[in-house]
Amino acid sequence: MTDETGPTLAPALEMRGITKRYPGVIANDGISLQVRPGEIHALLGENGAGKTTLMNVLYGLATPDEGEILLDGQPVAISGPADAIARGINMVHQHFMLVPVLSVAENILLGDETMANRIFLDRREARRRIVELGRRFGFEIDPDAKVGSLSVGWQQRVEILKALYRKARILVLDEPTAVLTPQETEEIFGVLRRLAGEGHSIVFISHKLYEVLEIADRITVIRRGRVVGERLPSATDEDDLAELMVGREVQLTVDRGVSHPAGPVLQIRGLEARDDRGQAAVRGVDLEVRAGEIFGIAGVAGNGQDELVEAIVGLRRPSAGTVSLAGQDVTGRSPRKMNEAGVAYVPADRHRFGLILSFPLADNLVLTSYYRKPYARGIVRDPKAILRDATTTIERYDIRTPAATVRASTLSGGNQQKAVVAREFDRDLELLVLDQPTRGLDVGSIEFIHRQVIAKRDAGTAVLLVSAELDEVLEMSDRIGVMFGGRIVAVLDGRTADKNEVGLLMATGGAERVAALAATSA
Amino acid sequence: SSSATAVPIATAAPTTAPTTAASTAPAATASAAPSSAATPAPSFAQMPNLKIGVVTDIGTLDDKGYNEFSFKGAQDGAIAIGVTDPVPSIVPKDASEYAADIQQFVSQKYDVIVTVGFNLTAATVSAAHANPKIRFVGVDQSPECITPAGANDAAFACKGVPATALPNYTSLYFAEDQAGYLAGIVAAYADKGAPTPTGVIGAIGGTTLCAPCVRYIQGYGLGAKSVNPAIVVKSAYVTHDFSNAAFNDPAGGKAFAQTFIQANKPDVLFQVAGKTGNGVIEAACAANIYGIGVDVDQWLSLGAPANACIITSAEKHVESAVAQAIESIAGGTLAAGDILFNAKNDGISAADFHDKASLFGPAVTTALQTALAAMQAGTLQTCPTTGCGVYAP
Amino acid sequence: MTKRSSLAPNRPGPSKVARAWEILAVPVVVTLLSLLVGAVVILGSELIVTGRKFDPFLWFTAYAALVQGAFGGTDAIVSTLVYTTPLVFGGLAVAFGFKAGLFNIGAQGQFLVGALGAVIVGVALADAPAPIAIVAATMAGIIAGGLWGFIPGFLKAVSGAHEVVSTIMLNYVAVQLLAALVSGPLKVPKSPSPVTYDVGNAAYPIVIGGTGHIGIILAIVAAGFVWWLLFRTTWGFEIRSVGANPDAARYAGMRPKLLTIATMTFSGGLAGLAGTSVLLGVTHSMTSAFGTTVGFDSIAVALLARSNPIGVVAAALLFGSMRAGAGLMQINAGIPVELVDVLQATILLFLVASPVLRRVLRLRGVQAGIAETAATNALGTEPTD
Amino acid sequence: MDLTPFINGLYGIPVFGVLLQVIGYLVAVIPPNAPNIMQQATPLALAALCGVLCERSGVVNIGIEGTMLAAAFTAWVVGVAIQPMFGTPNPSDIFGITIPLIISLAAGVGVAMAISALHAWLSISLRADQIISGTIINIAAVGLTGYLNQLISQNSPAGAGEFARFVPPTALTNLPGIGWILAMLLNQGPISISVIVLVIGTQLWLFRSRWGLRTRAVGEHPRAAETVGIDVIRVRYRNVILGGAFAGLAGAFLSIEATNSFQDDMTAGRGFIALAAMIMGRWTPIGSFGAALLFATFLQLGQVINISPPSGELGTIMASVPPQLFDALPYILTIVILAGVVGRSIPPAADGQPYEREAAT
Ligand SMILES: Nc1ncnc2c1ncn2[C@@H]1O[C@H](COP(=O)(O)OP(=O)(O)OP(=O)(O)O)[C@@H](O)[C@H]1O
Ligand SMILES: Nc1ncnc2c1ncn2[C@@H]1O[C@H](COP(=O)(O)OP(=O)(O)OP(=O)(O)O)[C@@H](O)[C@H]1O
Ligand SMILES: [Mg+2]
Ligand SMILES: [Mg+2]
Repeated sequence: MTDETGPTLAPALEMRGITKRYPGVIANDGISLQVRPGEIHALLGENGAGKTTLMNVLYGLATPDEGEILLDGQPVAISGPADAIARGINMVHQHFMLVPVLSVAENILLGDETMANRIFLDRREARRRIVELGRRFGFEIDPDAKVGSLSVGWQQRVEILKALYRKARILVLDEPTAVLTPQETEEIFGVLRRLAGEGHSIVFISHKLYEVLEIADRITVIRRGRVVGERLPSATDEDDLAELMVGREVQLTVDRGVSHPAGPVLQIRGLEARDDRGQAAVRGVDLEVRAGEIFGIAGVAGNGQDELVEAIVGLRRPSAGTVSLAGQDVTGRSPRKMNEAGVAYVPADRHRFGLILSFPLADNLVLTSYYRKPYARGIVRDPKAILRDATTTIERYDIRTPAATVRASTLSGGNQQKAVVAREFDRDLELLVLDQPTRGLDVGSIEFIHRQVIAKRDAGTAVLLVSAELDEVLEMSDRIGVMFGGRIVAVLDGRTADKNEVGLLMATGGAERVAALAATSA
Repeated sequence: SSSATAVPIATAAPTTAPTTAASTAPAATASAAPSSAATPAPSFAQMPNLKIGVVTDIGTLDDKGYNEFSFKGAQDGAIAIGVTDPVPSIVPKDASEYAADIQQFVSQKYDVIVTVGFNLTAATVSAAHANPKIRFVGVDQSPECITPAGANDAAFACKGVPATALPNYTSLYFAEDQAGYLAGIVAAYADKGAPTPTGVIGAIGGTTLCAPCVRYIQGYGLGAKSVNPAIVVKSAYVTHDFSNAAFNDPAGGKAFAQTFIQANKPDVLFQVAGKTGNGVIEAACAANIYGIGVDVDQWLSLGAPANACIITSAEKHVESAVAQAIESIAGGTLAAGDILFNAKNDGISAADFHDKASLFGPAVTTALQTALAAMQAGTLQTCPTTGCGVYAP
Repeated sequence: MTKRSSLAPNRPGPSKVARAWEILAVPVVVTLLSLLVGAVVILGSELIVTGRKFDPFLWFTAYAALVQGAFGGTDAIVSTLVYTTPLVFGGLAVAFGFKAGLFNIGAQGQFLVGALGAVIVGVALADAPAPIAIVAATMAGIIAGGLWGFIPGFLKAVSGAHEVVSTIMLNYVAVQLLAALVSGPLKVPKSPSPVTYDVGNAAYPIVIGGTGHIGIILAIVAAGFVWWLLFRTTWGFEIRSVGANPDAARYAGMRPKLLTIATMTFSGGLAGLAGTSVLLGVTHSMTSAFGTTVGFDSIAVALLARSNPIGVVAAALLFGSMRAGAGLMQINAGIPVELVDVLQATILLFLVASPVLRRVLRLRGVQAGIAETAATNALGTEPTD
Repeated sequence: MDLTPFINGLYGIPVFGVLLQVIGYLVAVIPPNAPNIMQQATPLALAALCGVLCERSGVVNIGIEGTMLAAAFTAWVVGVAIQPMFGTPNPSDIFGITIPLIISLAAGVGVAMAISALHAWLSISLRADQIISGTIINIAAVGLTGYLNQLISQNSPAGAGEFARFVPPTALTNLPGIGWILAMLLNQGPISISVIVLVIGTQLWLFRSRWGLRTRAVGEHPRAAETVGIDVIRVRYRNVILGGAFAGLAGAFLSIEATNSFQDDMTAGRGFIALAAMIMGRWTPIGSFGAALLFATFLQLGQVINISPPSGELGTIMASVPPQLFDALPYILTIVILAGVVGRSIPPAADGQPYEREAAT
């Protein structure tokens, strides 16, 4: 590879005046962007700013209404992903583009298969190549594992390997670190630096400002489809970037105040539960959450948090152990019973569990109370009461929507999450269970939701907060449990816990590491 | 007018009555006899151009069976009496349609409505009761039960005499057992003459629920045994319901027949299963055994090469029966009540041997003639005294 | 499902005529095109058939007869309504399943078993006072059909057996069950062929014309009831929730398995009512040839109506009128009844292709075409847990 | 509790005896009827292959029934039309092949592929509801074939004949143990013999070839497939149209191999049963074939019981139940197996969902 870092060289990628309109939205409004060879270029912006759209345009997944793309100074028309790949552009997508039922090797090779002859695949050669590729970048990966059975962190690695396999000159990574631990993130950063050193150009998208400051050579910030600024990491800081992104000053850290925990509300003893495939996912959890405190559970996604939470709220039958609420045994009670006992639950996947996207917003706001007064008399629903309360809820929680009668699917992600929060928070609660309450949201929405949670805590509700976002757990929790391999491996004080220590526990399970590893690999 | 050519069935009808005792379900015999004291049927003799319509049973017009030949018979009859309009037909899609389809012709002021098949009995009787001015002819709808008032008798008490109470309704039915008997005689001789006789002959029916099918096969067995008392007659029915498989599934019929042949090793196979039965004939030919057709001369209707192994067919003359009925209506001579078509009035027969004639010696012809004569004399039992037309495993 | 923006650009309001055209264009053009295709089929087939005089206006004769047979006079209209009635019940049954994400191909079998239930009780109570006999026989039909729907629902909930498979199989079993009963215990002993006794007093009274039985009114009531149940009750909300997102329904404290069973049972009951209405309203007794095409026609009706109960009535009326007119079409034009199937298929086809039509007609209104129903959903959705 | 041994003692032995008789009966009747079983399984297996190909790529096809029917009609009617041009048939020794027969077969398969292309266009390009599209095909096929058949068959024409069966050497079919299996697979016409080849081929092809890998990816996660440069639309079109060829073979089998005739609605629901087989076979070619074979075995068994009922105790028991029970046997057993053994089978994740290129994530 030639030495081509000189500033006089043409940019490896240049996008000029890209405009992309969607019905009712201008996603990109004349965006220009230059990425030099060997540069890691960060793209920042709040949710819906148009980052992904811009990259989709580059990758041929979206056709721009205006503007042009130049590669090495040459204007090109990119007709589709196949074309983009052929031109050396590759993308790690914000949402996994993996086929769960296919193996790691099949996923990586898909579209660019190793062939034994014109028809059949050469599966041995495929395996060999994957293992070799993994080794080169420091991942020890089983090419035959089904992707659906991998943890999220490993799936992310597969996504990156997929892009690396295609020998990209320009590599786009859209929020690749959202589900990774700090250690895993470092690992990926190492790979990125190495690639950049080899002359590849990288576009890196993230909402985590400190990460951007750490890895990027240059930062472009966009807001509402327009470029609002360009920064060098050396000449900016987190507050500056946040303000640039949102257009106003943002409070980045939560003011959690002091908590006044009272008696225990949720008590869990020796809880065990299996995942959907029948494997032990929760392996004996003891846990206590007191009224008026936030108990945070930190852990890499896929260590049994979801199963734990589902076992608590009644969506999953525990295979052993007990759950009690305010001293009463509620093990195995139905979601309805738990709800009526004062347990609210904000699920991790709002599209799968939290909302019925094809239903009107108003119906979604009564999803857990539709059968009660005043929304129903006997079995007859009262649409007027539903609509009336929906209207006031929309106002109070500042849900941005043209009306209460539009389908929930037409709301933006942040507003959908607000709707779920509004529904679940809007009554007296014993216990509030939050699973990834701010996943994929921008700083403004996060701020809003965090405030609501603190308010609930202060009202005496016991809060169980599960998040893969380590910062969120550290900032919000009064106590922190680290979950690894289906067990709580440590409980720490939320105000004194050290980020690196928690990160290490999340990644390794600490003292129990050996035992847990043996158990997971079994 | 051209109605002069019509066969005066009315005069023949009373003489058919006694034969029912020998050939069909005895229960209905008494009431089935048409009464000569019947109220005169509406007369169409003066009408220049009769409007004739046909409602068939579910299925298709080209079923090579009741539907097709009843319809053809109506057309023949219409031509014979000089009707120039085409004879329209309605093919119902399901059983709930019968009444409505008959009503279509009623509303269009048709003079004669021919309905085909037992399943239409109730609808036809009701329509006849409600429209005394219209002449109804039911094919295969006998022996019929009506109330003294002339309405459909759902309980089959048979208190009413059809010919008296429903002077505008005539039902035509056939002695299938006699046709089957003749086919059985041929089958027994064919078995004797087979290269390696197994002493087994077979018959496959469409469904056990079709009484005429059962009669055919009952007659077939008796006929064969009359030639060779030691002969083994195996029979099976493709289904026990009225699904497609019964009469409309040649592929299924062929598969069924293959299994049958495999299990029973017959020398001759008699099909009584409509189009399903065409598959039976195919299987018989493929297995190098003889086949016997049903209803019409299938050697002719199937043609080469499908007819390669057909030695004869058990025929019932639906087409001519319906045509005669139409002609008699025009002539004003069609009696109300039931008319049985059997050996006496040339209602049934065994079809010609065609190219298989060389297989048989004169003995067969003699046996057939003897049997036919006995049937005409009313002295030959061609169906079991109890359970004629009723399937018994 | 595709999302569509509610933020459609504002345009100056078009004139009334233009608006009416926007709404009516597709149905009108679709109907005309279908008739055109039918005419082409008729003309083309005239060329194939030998031995008949070529009549260039045969298609007109046929259509005139079709319309006259369906709407020409009281008798025709009543006959249309009679044909429509079971299609309404059947269409409601299938649509109701779709709403819960279930594809009930078993309306066919449930129809038969429902009729069987009605005839058993109807015959038993043939001499009872009419109101009692009618209500009891109708209930029996609903329960019998419901039972036939309960089986696949239960199997799906308990073992995950796909309802498409089990309902197809149960259709065949129903035919056998019917044959076994009608030729066995239900058969009138003296009858030469299998037939049951008449239902006597349990027969539906005639309320319009010569054949318009009370089932017609029942069908309208049922459509209203199903609409009310689906959109105005908590049960309906639960059923629709399970259909739209079973995971969220479970999260919300609903019980998808129970609802699956309940929905299939109710759907079966409706299909059973279709059979009941035919038996008590039209045939009054059952022969072993008692069969139907209602079950499969109902799928088309439900799809055409996009699973909306009120739409079901309209779609059933369309199909029912074609069935009613088919008789006269056969009489006057000698056209095989199958032409009606061809017409129905082309109507559906052109409706599905209506996006293309809209482009051709330069219609701009954003309208969710027929393409958007819960139907396909029904095949993809699995019960949770 | 303690009554159990007593009850067992009472009923155990007779029940055991009848069970033995059942097994004995099955062993006695199944091998000699194996070729017939294969005959019944052929259209089901081929149609199920069509379903597998379509649904693996994410397109539900409930129009298989109609596609088969149209193919059966076309194969037959083309034979009717062209037979006169070729004079007296001169069937070849293998499979009784004649030129008109080959043309008929090609026509049947061609029409089925054309109909599948229509389904593809409606459901892939227009993104119509796939159930509706399939339903249209079913209704139109019944209507058009029935309509034309009414008109054409008024003249009772003869078709182009039918394919003959291969007669395997008795040395093979008499082999102990496996002879009857060889007879089952080989004592067949060309379409039926090809089934086993096609099933294994499709299995390999779906799970070992590039096209297969891409097909599965498209059926599971079309967007992921598109992001690696696969043309989702084209993959779906190809699979649906190719699947149509299998449905065409299934239809042609009915009208020019199993018999030489066409009847209205002669598919008699086989397309739907094939869908059931596909689901029971968990969307794999071999699984679907197994399910089709199982179903055909039950069907055959129902007929065998009909034709030669077992003797002894078992026969007495069987004679005491209505015969319709045995006709219903295949369907009841399918339900039992589905509910008891197969349980939940999970379709490809994107099955039935139209794919839109520029969809929001
Ligand atoms: N296919 C589409 N159809 C309609 N609107 C779209 C589509 N894709 C994106 N949008 C809209 O374009 C805007 C930009 O979205 P984009 O996904 O690019 O944002 P982003 O910056 O990547 O946000 P995030 O941080 O949430 O990933 C949003 O308003 C979005 O709703
Ligand atoms: N596929 C789509 N088709 C039509 N409109 C869409 C689509 N996706 C999103 N929108 C519209 O675009 C708007 C922005 O959506 P998006 O989810 O990107 O919001 P956002 O800016 O990311 O908000 P948030 O920060 O709350 O997530 C919404 O009002 C939504 O109605
Ligand atoms: Mg967003
Ligand atoms: Mg994005």
